[in-house]
Amino acid sequence: MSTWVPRVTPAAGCAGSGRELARFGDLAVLDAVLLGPVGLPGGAAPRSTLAPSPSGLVHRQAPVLPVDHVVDDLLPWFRARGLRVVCAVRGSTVGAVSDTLQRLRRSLDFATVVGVEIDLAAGREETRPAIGGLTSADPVGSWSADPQACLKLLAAARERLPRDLLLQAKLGGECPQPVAAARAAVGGGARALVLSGAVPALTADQFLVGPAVAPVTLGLVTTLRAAIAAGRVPDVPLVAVGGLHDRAGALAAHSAGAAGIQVGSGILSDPETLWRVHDALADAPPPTRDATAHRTGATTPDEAGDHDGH
Amino acid sequence: MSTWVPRVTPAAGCAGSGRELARFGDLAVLDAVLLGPVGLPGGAAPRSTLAPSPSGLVHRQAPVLPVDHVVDDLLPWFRARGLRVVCAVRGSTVGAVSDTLQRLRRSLDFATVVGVEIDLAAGREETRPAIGGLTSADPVGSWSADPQACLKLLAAARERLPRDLLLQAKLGGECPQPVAAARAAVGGGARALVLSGAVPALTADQFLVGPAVAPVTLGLVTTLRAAIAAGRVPDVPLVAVGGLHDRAGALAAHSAGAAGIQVGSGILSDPETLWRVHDALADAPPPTRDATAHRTGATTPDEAGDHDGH
Amino acid sequence: MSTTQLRRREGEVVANRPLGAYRQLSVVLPALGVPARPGQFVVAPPARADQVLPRTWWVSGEHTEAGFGSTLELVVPDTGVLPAAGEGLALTGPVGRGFGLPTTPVTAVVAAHGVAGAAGRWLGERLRTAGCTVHLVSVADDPEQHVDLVRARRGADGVHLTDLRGSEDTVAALAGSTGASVLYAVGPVDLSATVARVAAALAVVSQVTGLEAGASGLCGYGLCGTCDLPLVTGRRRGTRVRPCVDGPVLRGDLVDWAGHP
Amino acid sequence: MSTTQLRRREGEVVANRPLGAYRQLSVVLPALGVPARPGQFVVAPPARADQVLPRTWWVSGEHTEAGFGSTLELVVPDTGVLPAAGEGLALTGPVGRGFGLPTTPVTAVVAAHGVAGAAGRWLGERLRTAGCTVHLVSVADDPEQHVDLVRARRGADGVHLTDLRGSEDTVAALAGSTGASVLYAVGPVDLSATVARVAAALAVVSQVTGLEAGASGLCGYGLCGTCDLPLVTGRRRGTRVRPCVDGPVLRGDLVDWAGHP
Ligand SMILES: Cc1cc2nc3c(=O)[nH]c(=O)nc-3n(C[C@H](O)[C@H](O)[C@H](O)COP(=O)(O)OP(=O)(O)OC[C@H]3O[C@@H](n4cnc5c(N)ncnc54)[C@H](O)[C@@H]3O)c2cc1C
Ligand SMILES: Cc1cc2nc3c(=O)[nH]c(=O)nc-3n(C[C@H](O)[C@H](O)[C@H](O)COP(=O)(O)OP(=O)(O)OC[C@H]3O[C@@H](n4cnc5c(N)ncnc54)[C@H](O)[C@@H]3O)c2cc1C
Ligand SMILES: Cc1cc2nc3c(=O)[nH]c(=O)nc-3n(C[C@H](O)[C@H](O)[C@H](O)COP(=O)(O)O)c2cc1C
Ligand SMILES: Cc1cc2nc3c(=O)[nH]c(=O)nc-3n(C[C@H](O)[C@H](O)[C@H](O)COP(=O)(O)O)c2cc1C
Ligand code: FES
Ligand code: FES
Repeated sequence: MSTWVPRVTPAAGCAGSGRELARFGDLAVLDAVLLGPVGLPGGAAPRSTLAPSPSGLVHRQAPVLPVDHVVDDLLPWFRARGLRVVCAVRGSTVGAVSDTLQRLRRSLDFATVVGVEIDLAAGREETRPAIGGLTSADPVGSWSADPQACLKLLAAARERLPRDLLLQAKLGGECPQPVAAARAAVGGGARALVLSGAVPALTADQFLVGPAVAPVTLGLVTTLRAAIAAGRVPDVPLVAVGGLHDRAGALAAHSAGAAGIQVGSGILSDPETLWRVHDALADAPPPTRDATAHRTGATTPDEAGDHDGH
Repeated sequence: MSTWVPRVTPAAGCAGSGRELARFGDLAVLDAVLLGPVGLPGGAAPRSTLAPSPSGLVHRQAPVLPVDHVVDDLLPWFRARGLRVVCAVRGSTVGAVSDTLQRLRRSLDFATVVGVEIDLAAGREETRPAIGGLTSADPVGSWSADPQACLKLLAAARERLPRDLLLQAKLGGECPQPVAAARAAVGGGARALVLSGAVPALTADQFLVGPAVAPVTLGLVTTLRAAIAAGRVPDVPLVAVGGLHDRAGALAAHSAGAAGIQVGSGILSDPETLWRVHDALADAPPPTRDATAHRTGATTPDEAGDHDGH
Repeated sequence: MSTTQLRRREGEVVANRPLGAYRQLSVVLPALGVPARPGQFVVAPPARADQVLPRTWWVSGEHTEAGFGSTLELVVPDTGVLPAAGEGLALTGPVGRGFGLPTTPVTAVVAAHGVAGAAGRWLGERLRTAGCTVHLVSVADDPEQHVDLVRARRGADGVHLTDLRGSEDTVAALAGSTGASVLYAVGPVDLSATVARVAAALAVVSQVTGLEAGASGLCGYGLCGTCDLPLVTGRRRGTRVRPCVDGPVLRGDLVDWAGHP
Repeated sequence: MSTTQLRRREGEVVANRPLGAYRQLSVVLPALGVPARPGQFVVAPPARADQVLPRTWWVSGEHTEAGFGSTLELVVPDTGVLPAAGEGLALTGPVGRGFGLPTTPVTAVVAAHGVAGAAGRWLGERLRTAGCTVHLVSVADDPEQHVDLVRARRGADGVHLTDLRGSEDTVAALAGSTGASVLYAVGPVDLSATVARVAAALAVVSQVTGLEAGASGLCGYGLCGTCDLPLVTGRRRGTRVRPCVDGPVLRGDLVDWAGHP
């Protein structure tokens, strides 16, 4: 069975709580709304920051939407409107991600969640014994820098989720060896890869995004498609994100082999960009390569029968 | 003694043979002209290609200027005009780079060369035994992906060059661990680091450059300055390249700790950009950090006595 | 938060005039459903092809004529990439919650910074119409950057000039001497924090902007999270407020201003 | 290569008119030292803030009036970001070596592609003035994209329309039937390769452009190396020629056209 991925969604960190975005267009026309990053509160900077650069933005990772807020306030809001949600989850330890997923899955509204995305560009912390038998947590770079860590994280996530729920791993310009990390993530249980052209910039924890990085995004899609064709990475659908803000960009990514597209800072430029990109892909032919395996919407969760949520 | 680096030069691959650039301004006002990439002919694509992208360009590495052409035609031209040259050298094996340097050094006009730059973003080939006792050369990624290879290459280059000639190593967005590669390059004998915000894009061997990548360049300078301050990389001057095409960009890189700046695609936009950036830095104060160690022009090769060329 | 549609609408610039260090744009839009209020802002598309973020501008006046549409007055930074009179300009808004007016005539202090001075002046006029006594504090980093003091003086009981550093003392002295029962602030978050602190010290009400229209690095659409501020009470969503959606005008005593200025 | 200074000069657009699928710009510059020639091009700054590369445009006419300056005619793609009449436009050039004219009246075939048709037409007029018989071949991918056929017909002994695919047959047949002793090509490198091959087969002279003005991905300044072509003889610098400096007009028999089209 081919894996379903939503064709066009907002990118993590660019859609508020989802409700703000609803002011600019009908969320129901989208295959799904991406909500997040969701996680355990604390840790990150108090707020996102944005520094404009030529045809781009440098962003600092936004604080997470606390999972309790998501469960108590947001999932019910989406469910009441019949909207499908992909939850983007961020955590710096396997425990934090597992815990977040556990709480999401216990939500009475989990049926509205049609997918989970795990952010591998996020910083990872390693706990080690410290003075007095206590443990301390040290930052050790991004998840995606360590394929073994990617595998473990995805395996832990897979375990917490219904067997047939879409689980996608997001990695990008921060990743030293995207093919190795992607292989590990799929080995761990990811059923789709989100490839982001965001590249580290300015200082640690900051990323360059926007139209400026579109060629980086296309490069990642091309590289991973080639790795899949060569059998170096299992055959999963690819979702492209990074600078794909117009019809031409979306179609270029699509024909390079992306089954889905996310729109990030393009939504900040003009929220209606999301719907324009959606419309551009709505009648695009299936991706040129491995078309049968990745036809988007080939089997939607509904057709496949609702997953065994909560 | 602090190492001298030229304050503003063209970037490799963006100044033709130097002579074309002379049509747009007086090369003699520059501390030095960067000439290159210089190497052994063959190997690369027949010509450079440029794909425009938002606030950027995706370039494919240009073919080298054959070292014999440089020795026979170009160095004499520069020398006749009293111009100083930094030769950017590219090769895919230690042998190719050593050979190129050897031939340059044997040139009767080698006195005009005040520095050599080694391109670590270039593709590296490893020779291995093949059928029938012959060896075959296989591409194994960039030099900068392997700190050990960087060390060997720079050590070989250092050996071919006069003891006091500026030897700088160029690496950038393609490099998975810039601090490790930089440490290795300096360990091998580099006396300055050229940090380039160029990032891999579109397909193998292509790089995104231009104003779009300025935040990546600044990020590399900041990271390496911090590594130097922490003693993780020996204290050498940094030269920044990538999207630094106006006064503001040049001063930002300068105050992030770059002693020198190279202008690449900005020269293609408008060749006079080179002189504008030069003028912007001409009366800038020395870099804010480690100012004493890196004051540009503190000792020029002339003041230090001409090196023992050829 | 309501999910009322908030669409960009095509407007026409009918005037683009210099106003001191700034430009004053008049833009005609299809008639607004509800009148605009001081404290609201508009969002305009990015100025240039190489820019990603839209621009946010304070609204500094509005009038609606039946059958003609609504004219917004916008006093904006003179960035040199503004549409000329006769050109089209798409705008989203006026966005957000404006300043609330007291129901009884009281004495009010309105502090506004730089380009936001025009919105502060408009608020002052509204307060005077409502019978209040109004003292304006125009805050600017540079004497050139006070907005239209002539008109400001006409519409207020007093106008006081200071810079960001001196604003705390000026507002505190003025609030004390006039017995003001409400302090307003329009402009950067640092000014809002200052005014909220003065209000707290004097035990009076404050209404302040939680976001600085015109600053760089903002989306204005509620999507990027850059404008988020922590709340004093922990009850609302993640103890944060998103001023471009839930504001920009906030009660000064609700926000945790730690770190500002 | 000479190192004559090649500086951008401020010009003024005095006309910007539609011309079929294209726009015709007239730009006044300070008087040129030497008259412009067909085959030369100009370099204009990038069109928009998010673009890095400059634009290259064929020159399709020139006249110099004492005390007034030189007016360049430029027929350019209608990209929608062109300066209006009255606006300034900085230009570098005319750049490069133009077409050489025969010293005796001969029969010539001039093939030009799309927007380059205007430069081809100008070359044809020059050849006719020199007493030559001139047959124009206008090559276009789409019937809309032939330039100003009325004027072309006035200035030539025959005008033949074709597309890139049909250009080889058209030029070969025409050259054969008219006994042309020189073939010219203006436009994409693929057209130049085709014309050079036809000339070689017929053992006649060809002069062709080694770079396509108006194409994307070019600097036009001799700095990027994108336009490089390999030479047949191995004597010149790295056996390559850089058309935007050493051309754009090249002798067709000097270039190794392998890979084109
Ligand atoms: C100095 C002063 C004195 C007043 N005296 C009286 C009085 O005597 N009697 C009386 O009935 N009312 C009084 N009010 C309340 C005032 O009448 C109301 O603000 C007025 O009714 C305006 O209502 P509105 O519909 O215009 O504003 P609304 O849109 O209802 O909002 C009112 C104001 O409350 C603030 N606010 C609302 N929600 C939030 C939020 N989520 N976070 C932060 N801030 C929020 C905003 O600043 C907003 O401008 C007083 C207000 C002030 C400022
Ligand atoms: C069909 C034809 C017939 C001719 N018949 C005669 C004749 O009978 N007698 C005679 O004296 N001359 C003849 N010529 C040469 C002609 O006179 C000259 O081209 C003319 O003098 C133009 O000189 P110029 O100064 O205008 O061109 P120049 O600038 O001197 O260049 C001449 C042409 O040569 C080519 N060229 C020059 N350098 C290069 C290079 N590095 N790489 C590639 N191409 C290069 C270019 O196409 C250029 O347009 C003939 C030329 C042609 C095309
Ligand atoms: C303000 C902002 C906040 C973001 N926060 C996150 C985040 O928390 N997690 C994440 O995976 N990506 C985050 N991103 C990155 C986007 O999801 C997306 O990958 C990136 O912006 C590239 O897409 P774009 O070029 O369309 O913006 C953020 C981007 C922006 C602009
Ligand atoms: C056409 C072109 C060719 C280039 N060729 C080389 C090269 O051969 N070797 C190299 O080290 N860098 C090469 N570069 C990269 C530049 O030297 C520079 O590092 C990069 O363009 C970033 O600077 P910029 O943003 O100012 O262009 C090339 C760049 C361009 C635009
Ligand atoms: S400015 Fe972007 S969320 Fe408020
Ligand atoms: S177009 Fe750049 S060198 Fe010719």
